[in-house]
Amino acid sequence: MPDGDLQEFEAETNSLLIDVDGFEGPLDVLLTLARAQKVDLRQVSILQLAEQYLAFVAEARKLRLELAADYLVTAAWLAYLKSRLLLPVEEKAEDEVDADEMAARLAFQLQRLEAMRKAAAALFGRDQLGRDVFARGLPETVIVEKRIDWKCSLIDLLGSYAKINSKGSYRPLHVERAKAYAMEEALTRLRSVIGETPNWTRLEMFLPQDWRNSQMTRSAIASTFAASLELAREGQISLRQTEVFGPIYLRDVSEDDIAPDLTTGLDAAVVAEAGPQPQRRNLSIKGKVA
Amino acid sequence: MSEDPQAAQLAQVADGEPPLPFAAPAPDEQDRMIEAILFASKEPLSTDEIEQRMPKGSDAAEALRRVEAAYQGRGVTVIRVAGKWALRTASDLSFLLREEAQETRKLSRAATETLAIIAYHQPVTRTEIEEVRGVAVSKGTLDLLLDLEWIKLGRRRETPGRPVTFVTTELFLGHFGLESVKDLPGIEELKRSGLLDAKTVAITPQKDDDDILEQDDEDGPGEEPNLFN
Amino acid sequence: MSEDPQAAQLAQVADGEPPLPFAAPAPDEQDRMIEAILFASKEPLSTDEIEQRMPKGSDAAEALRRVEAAYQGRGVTVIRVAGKWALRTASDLSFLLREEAQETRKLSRAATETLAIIAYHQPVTRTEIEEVRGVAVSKGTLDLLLDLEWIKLGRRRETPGRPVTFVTTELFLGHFGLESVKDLPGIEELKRSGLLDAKTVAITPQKDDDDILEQDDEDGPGEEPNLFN
Repeated sequence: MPDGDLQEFEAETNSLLIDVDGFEGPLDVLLTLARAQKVDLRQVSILQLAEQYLAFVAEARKLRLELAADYLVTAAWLAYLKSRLLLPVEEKAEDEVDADEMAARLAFQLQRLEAMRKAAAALFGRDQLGRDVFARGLPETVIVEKRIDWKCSLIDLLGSYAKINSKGSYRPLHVERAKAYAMEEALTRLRSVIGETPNWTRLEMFLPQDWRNSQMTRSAIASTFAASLELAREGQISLRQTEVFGPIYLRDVSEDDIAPDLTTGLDAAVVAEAGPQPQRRNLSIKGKVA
Repeated sequence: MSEDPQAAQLAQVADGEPPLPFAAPAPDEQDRMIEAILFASKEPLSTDEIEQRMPKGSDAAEALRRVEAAYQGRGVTVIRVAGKWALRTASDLSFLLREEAQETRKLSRAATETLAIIAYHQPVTRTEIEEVRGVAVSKGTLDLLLDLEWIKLGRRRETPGRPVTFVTTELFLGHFGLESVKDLPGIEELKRSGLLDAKTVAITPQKDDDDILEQDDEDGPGEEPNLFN
Repeated sequence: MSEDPQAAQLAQVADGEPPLPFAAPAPDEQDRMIEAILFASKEPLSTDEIEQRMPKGSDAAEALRRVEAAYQGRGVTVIRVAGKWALRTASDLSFLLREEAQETRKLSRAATETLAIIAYHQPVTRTEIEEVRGVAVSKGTLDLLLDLEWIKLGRRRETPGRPVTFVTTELFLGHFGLESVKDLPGIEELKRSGLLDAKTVAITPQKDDDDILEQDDEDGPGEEPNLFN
């Protein structure tokens, strides 16, 4: 460093030191020093910059100024960089980063920081809202009218009504035992009326009146059918069914003696004639029904 | 643009020539200033207040007259309020400052149920609605339905306290596509149409089935659970 | 919109038909509407937002172009910020409006630099900001910029630790009168010079170069295009 430069630099460094708190870190100091070289940052001498920085730190220590650790870390790194830059290139160790590369990176960082500073200045140099340009002072409020279309279909309405209507009738789920028509009852009833039944009569006609129109009809039919089988077994009545699942007819057995069955075309298999010996088929049906 | 002498003058100004210290700005320039001042001001300004802000030699009263005339019939007009000046959007365009945010929302369960009860039981009092629903009916729910004009007040019930009753409206019938409230399907109909499934429907004893055999045929095996009803 | 609206209108008149109830308003009328809407609003509005407020059939984009031209050189001008439209006083008249100027806190150098770094490098992590400035970014600085709503959090960077990134807001664009971040002063030149490349260059050599290179790859060109979105 020529003498003149050095003097200038010392003046520079001293002014830096007065304002050491005003720096935003070591990079800021480096940028300020680099600008003092008065060259384009792309041509800045990193070696000279390192020397200047080290001088700055040395001066600060002499003046017992408190320097933050990062200033010292940077100083150490720059001292290292300086020594590397001064070494002949051939002595470079294999695994080390090229000193020129390190210097280039530092130069890049300085350029980038300066670019961002200029950008910040350009940005804040623009016309700013509320300072240079103004929005409407009395903005007219836009009334936001929220219109809600309430959606409700007839289905929703009906479904909802049905739900309410059923609310009171909810019960814990358990299958209630159906009221059943006992076979004994059916037997008693059948015995009492069979004498008055000379003609073939449908089984359903023997159901008691109040069991006919209710949900318990099936129970009454089953019991009456079982009772009829019992009476047939006893030889009191005759049963007849003309087709599978067809209606079952019954009549007083005495009618068989007086008026033998004239019905023709009946399949033997489906005619259950009562006799002293009950047929197995009838038994099996009885068993099922009971 | 270049044919317009006004514009040419403005362009000159825009070129950044500062107003001369003691010369009054050109009338066009004064008009621009009036525009900017009125636009940016947070409150209406008197002629004096405006003139004070303008460069010396400006005639705010004159400029205001010009600007007022220039804005006649436009989307924004210069108005006078209590002797002061302000810019306002033209009153015939105020509808533009209304933003309609339309939103479709499903009627709440409470509202749907309340409406259904009113529809089926009308005229019905609030207490009766609550009895059917088993929970209180909020004022908001009734207000909403009244607002929608789906329900209205009916005659007062001639019972102690003479409570008001609610009935449905013509609009209600229109909305739901009904000729009359008699068209509301009955429970049986709902059930048969599959609207009500067995899980949600109250199962009432079928008293009106005349012919068991017929019933059997109709229901078939699928209806088995009915057997134990 | 027909090519020649006037002719279309005349044709309509000649036919003797009254204007259809839902026909688009005449161009002049649309211009008035644009004026009214822009004057009323303090915030910038997008073309869509404007068109939504106008009657059906209006062509807001077309009308905005006409209004923008009509306001050129006036005291109030139509500007585009953040891709939206707004009316602002002409900047050369700011000297008239000192009274309206808000007392703005002078931002620290740290804050202005941090804002610039975020604006030009976005999305950018705190570590990256610190690398550019060579010094830690205080929480206060970021909080201040977040408070001003000039910056906000962007997406997390998909690198180890998933650090948050910072990006600028529409309010930032509006404050500085920028249509988009592409219009940041000098951004093209900076981009060309490579100074905005997400190159990590630590001044202190504590980091392994491997790390640096790895980070280079991760932050590399894949992320960069976001800056100019």
